[in-house]
Amino acid sequence: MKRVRAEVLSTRRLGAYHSLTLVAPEIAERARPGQFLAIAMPEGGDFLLRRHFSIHQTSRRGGWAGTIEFIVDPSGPGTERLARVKAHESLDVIGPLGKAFSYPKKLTNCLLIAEGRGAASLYFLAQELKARRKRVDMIVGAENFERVFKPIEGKRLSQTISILTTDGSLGDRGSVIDALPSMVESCGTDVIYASAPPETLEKIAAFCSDRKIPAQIAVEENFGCGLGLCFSCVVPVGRKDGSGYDNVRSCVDGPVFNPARVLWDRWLTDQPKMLPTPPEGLPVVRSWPG
Amino acid sequence: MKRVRAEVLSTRRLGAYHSLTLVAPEIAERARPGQFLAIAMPEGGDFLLRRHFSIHQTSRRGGWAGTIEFIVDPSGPGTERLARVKAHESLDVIGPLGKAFSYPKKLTNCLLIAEGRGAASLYFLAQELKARRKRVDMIVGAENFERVFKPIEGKRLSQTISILTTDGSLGDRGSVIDALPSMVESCGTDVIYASAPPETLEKIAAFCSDRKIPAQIAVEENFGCGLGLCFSCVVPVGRKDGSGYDNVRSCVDGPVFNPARVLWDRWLTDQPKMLPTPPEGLPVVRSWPG
Amino acid sequence: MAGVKRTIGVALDGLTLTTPVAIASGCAGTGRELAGLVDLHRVGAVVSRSITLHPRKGTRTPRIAESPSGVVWETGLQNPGIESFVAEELPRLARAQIPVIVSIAGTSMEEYVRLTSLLQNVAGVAALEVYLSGPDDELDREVMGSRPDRAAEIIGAVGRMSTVPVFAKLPALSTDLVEVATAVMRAGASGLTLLGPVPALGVNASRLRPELGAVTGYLSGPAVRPLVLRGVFEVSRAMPEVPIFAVGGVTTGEDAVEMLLAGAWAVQVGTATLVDPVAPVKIAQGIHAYLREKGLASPAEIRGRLRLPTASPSGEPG
Amino acid sequence: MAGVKRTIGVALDGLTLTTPVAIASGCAGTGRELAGLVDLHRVGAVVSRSITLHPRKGTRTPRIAESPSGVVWETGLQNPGIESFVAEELPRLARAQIPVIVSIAGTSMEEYVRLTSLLQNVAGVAALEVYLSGPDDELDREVMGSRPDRAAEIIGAVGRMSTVPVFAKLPALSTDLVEVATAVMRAGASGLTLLGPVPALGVNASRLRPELGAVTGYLSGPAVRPLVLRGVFEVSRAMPEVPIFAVGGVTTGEDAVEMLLAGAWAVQVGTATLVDPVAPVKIAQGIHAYLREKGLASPAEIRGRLRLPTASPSGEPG
Ligand SMILES: Cc1cc2nc3c(=O)[nH]c(=O)nc-3n(C[C@H](O)[C@H](O)[C@H](O)COP(=O)(O)OP(=O)(O)OC[C@H]3O[C@@H](n4cnc5c(N)ncnc54)[C@H](O)[C@@H]3O)c2cc1C
Ligand SMILES: Cc1cc2nc3c(=O)[nH]c(=O)nc-3n(C[C@H](O)[C@H](O)[C@H](O)COP(=O)(O)OP(=O)(O)OC[C@H]3O[C@@H](n4cnc5c(N)ncnc54)[C@H](O)[C@@H]3O)c2cc1C
Ligand SMILES: Cc1cc2nc3c(=O)[nH]c(=O)nc-3n(C[C@H](O)[C@H](O)[C@H](O)COP(=O)(O)O)c2cc1C
Ligand SMILES: Cc1cc2nc3c(=O)[nH]c(=O)nc-3n(C[C@H](O)[C@H](O)[C@H](O)COP(=O)(O)O)c2cc1C
Ligand code: FES
Ligand code: FES
Repeated sequence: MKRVRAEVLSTRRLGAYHSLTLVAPEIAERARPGQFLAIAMPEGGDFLLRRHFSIHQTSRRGGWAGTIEFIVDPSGPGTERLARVKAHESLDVIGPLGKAFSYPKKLTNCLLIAEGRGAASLYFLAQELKARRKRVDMIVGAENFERVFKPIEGKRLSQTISILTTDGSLGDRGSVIDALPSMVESCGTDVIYASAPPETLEKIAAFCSDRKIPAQIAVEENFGCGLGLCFSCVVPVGRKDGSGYDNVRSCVDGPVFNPARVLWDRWLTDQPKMLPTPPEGLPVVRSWPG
Repeated sequence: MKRVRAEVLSTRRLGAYHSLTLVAPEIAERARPGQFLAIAMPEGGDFLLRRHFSIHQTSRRGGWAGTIEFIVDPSGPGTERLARVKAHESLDVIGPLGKAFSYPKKLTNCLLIAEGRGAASLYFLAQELKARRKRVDMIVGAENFERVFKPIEGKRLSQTISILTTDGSLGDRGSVIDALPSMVESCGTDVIYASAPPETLEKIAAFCSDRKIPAQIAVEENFGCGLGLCFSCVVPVGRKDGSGYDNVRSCVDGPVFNPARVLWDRWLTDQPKMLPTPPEGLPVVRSWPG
Repeated sequence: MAGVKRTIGVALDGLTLTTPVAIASGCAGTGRELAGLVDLHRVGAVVSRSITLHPRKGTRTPRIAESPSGVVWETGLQNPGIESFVAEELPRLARAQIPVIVSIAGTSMEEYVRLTSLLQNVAGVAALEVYLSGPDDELDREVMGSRPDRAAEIIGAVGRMSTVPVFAKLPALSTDLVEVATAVMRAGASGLTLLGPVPALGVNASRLRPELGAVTGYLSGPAVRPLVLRGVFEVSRAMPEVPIFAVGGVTTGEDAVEMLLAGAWAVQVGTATLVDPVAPVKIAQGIHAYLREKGLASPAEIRGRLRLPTASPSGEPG
Repeated sequence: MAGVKRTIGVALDGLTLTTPVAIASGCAGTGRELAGLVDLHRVGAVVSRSITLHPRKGTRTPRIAESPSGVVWETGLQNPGIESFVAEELPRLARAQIPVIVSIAGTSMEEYVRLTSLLQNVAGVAALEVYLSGPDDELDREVMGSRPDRAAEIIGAVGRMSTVPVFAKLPALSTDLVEVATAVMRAGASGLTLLGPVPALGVNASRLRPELGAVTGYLSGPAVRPLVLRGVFEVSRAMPEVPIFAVGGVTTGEDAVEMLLAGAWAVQVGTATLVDPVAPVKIAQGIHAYLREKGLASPAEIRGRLRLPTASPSGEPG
């Protein structure tokens, strides 16, 4: 892991997303799919913490300085600010961070499931899998066509691909889960990789456990540091010996996990349910336990 | 007093200072010398309060939209930020605020004393006095030539002018106080106007009181609002009936005051003395009263 | 939701506001200045600067400085004293026909009693707000109202004499805020203003001196909002029926909604008013827009409605 | 001033640091992470996360969110428990050969006593920091150490048993911080860490929910600096001889100098370390640069040297 002040080589819009390419040879050399970068916010705004981005692409070719590309989904004040960063500015970057996806030794038919910006790391993974002569199939989903990440690249990288959008504006109408059984069937899937919002990951985990398909998923949690210092980013993971679970830091022990070991109920439920609009009569919360 | 979102028409550097000209006809119409503007900081920085600037110049000519010019002395984070504002940006401005200098009815020979950025409002005053057929003389001082505000304009506006710098890089070496007695003598000064740091104003006040010369000064204090809402900006001013003093708000009852009524000892002393470098052994402050 | 009749008015035990956004104490001038800066009819209420029995000149300057997302200030409660206030400032404040809440500050029980008696049946006073963050000269303590017994004693006396609702503005640094809140409500307060200003110090490193002439002061502005939210949340959980003004760091409609969700009935706006005198109006509009977006009819419908996890939120043993 | 022999080391009653900048509790990982991120020999000390008697899994996520110039967080003191800490984490933290201050957190007197006994004569422990901001299960109070008597009782017991210096990290919201500070010093503390984390709540208005899984949490970062400065100033004025670590919002060398001027002997850096693990080194360099500019030889020469007005700073009667 390296810390550098990296020049922004180029930026471009990709539908709803913004791609930033940094000159960072030392990071590019080490980066593997599933790992992420911790980017300090440019000065002058009221941002404190770093923001974290999956590594989408590296280039170490020829005589050129190695570069690294990541994808910004402008979904809050910090990511909106970073989407406005221009070429030739420089950013304070730490990376590569976290555990990467591991490649299957024996199994060959890989199904990659990406929702929204989750495709950024999975396309990188697809390349590496193909370089290892694995078969790659994909399910790529999003709310609408603007949020389907580089569909043409997806097609190029995969043997077969199923694209779905919630509003049907690209591919089939539906979610990645809808295509899962038939894709697994038709592709003869041996192993599944996924990067998606937690609710989708939970469903994929249930499916894989049902069908006994080995899988790896990349999760997101609110990070304080991304460096293993603060224990902000934990995910409940069952111990190997079956004797309970630990809250492990997704920034150093993840973000890639075996979904079979994540305690989904504990991680996702008992959080207040977030309905898009409140029901007619909001429940009055009267007692305050503990 | 008006509140407008004003476009920045132009900006330029003037030695150490930056001049900003705003399109603000409603403010320009009303502005008089000694009054000030309250400028909201552009968004995106960690600035809360408005910054305050003397009005340097207005133009209401012909068919053009009225404009208003002020001078930024980049002396802290907020003024440094404003010095970087570019033409065509817009600023949220309230003005004109505060009491203006008043013009003498009978007396004719006016001496204007400006130190550093203080010249901004006094040049505006000089114009108005000349328009009223008063004689204007000036003493303009600063640390160095870069901080002497528009010396050529000063010469144009005054019958006689004395320019002084602390380092002697322009005009005589010294402070405005050094030139005061001889200028008053040679110009037959009837009335004095001054805008300068408080220590200089105190000396001018003592001089005027000694020589019984009527005077008006413009002061600066840390402003919370500049609008009369918060009582942050008070200056101790003796009551007319001699029965003590009041802490009056310099933003609404000033910034122009009669120096004879300011309680200088109370305003300036009993504040910790600010030495540029600490003495060899700093005094240990042991007891903490109250 | 079409057809919902939407109001942002709010009734706080005898004090009715047309918008749940008031201007906080010490940030409303003398009744002369605001009229030219904002359409006061669109402001829920104005709290006067804190008024003492005798005139006070206040502390030395500088009285205000910036800090990260905040300001550090101390005016020393400069004010003309209750008599001059009632004669001159109050009628001007009351002229706009919006509720005027008079903030009173004493350094002893006697002073609070005399202040209250001088405000009995005075026209133009909609409510009293009792400042309790100043020193207690009688008991020789730094803060008048940070202990439940003393706070209750003062509020009890004021409440018994007052002819209008009484809000207690509780000191920010209390060992047990909820206890103090409970005690003053039992003693007869109509409601609470949470929190009082947060004690603070600004230091200018390059000049080796305090930022303020008074040396120490108080922290206001967005920086303190999470601290205020916690105070409002804890008190409103303990006493959901108590009207609460939340004050500290409210700058936007969204900030105000956060306070309402945490349990506030209305908010007060200080620092943001100094920066933008129209802020209290914009904040009310922001609340209205939020209600419209969520299809809700009034601020009361989000009050205290923060969605909480169903299980215990405390840390679990390993 | 040429020829001044300049040091930024500092001695705090039995704890000697090569720079007056330590990494604050909860922001130093498990002893494995920092070594790759910063040259630890240039950091004054490391405070461990708060260790409890039994392992703790901590609270639900999210555990951190941003607020104006700050962060709101709650981890629920996730830690492996004292035994596992001593066996695994401590040796790793101690490997860098810089002082390791172990933070201990209990919910009863018994827990503090057992924690201290398990740390007696343990190699690699330079000092203890006693976390007092958690709940007191024994007395059924929300905060262990915000009352002088209880805080003194705990610190007294820890101090009597400890084989290394003991620093008390005092809760941020106390009715009388100076009283608590005085009580714990009398009870045998070696020094103080001021302030403990500031209780706070983050609210997400658009989702109508708290920002944190634990609902309430603590506010850290630059936002709290003026509050911490005031605490440090008041306590150091009352007891200038007491070593004080200032913690809260220190991000730059200038921030650290402010704390020293207010009366701190050294600072701890939490949030800024999360953002930039090299911050503690840069801050020490900043202090050094300041001393050089002012021609001073050591941090002790600015400690508490804020220049104050000679007259009483309080408000004057009118
Ligand atoms: C391992 C990992 C990889 C990621 N990869 C990408 C990516 O490739 N592209 C992309 O656009 N985004 C990615 N994210 C999410 C991205 O980090 C957050 O969207 C971003 O931090 C939100 O910041 P904000 O200021 O825009 O939004 P806000 O929601 O306002 O964020 C406020 C605070 O919460 C934290 N936060 C909020 N949401 C998240 C989140 N989902 N993950 C982590 N911290 C969060 C922020 O860091 C910040 O401190 C990734 C997150 C993680 C953990
Ligand atoms: C009536 C009046 C007229 C002024 N005219 C001019 C002018 O024409 N040109 C110019 O460059 N400056 C002028 N100033 C001073 C200018 O307002 C301050 O220099 C500026 O506010 C400092 O902000 P800062 O962020 O750069 O510095 P900082 O010192 O970091 O300011 C921090 C805070 O202190 C306040 N503050 C600090 N110094 C002053 C000060 N001297 N006056 C008021 N507030 C202060 C700021 O408003 C801010 O809230 C005037 C001030 C007043 C009161
Ligand atoms: C300049 C200034 C003066 C104030 N004077 C008073 C006062 O006299 N009485 C009072 O109770 N609060 C006073 N306050 C505190 C405010 O009423 C309010 O509680 C605090 O500023 C927090 O709100 P804010 O973040 O919206 O400013 C003052 C605040 C400021 C900034
Ligand atoms: C994520 C996080 C975890 C923390 N954990 C602890 C802890 O276990 N024990 C403790 O005493 N303080 C803990 N703190 C508080 C810090 O030690 C420090 O007191 C506080 O953050 C203020 O300093 P800062 O502004 O430099 O962060 C934690 C702070 C953060 C941000
Ligand atoms: S984000 Fe800080 S430990 Fe993972
Ligand atoms: S600056 Fe607020 S009253 Fe003058």
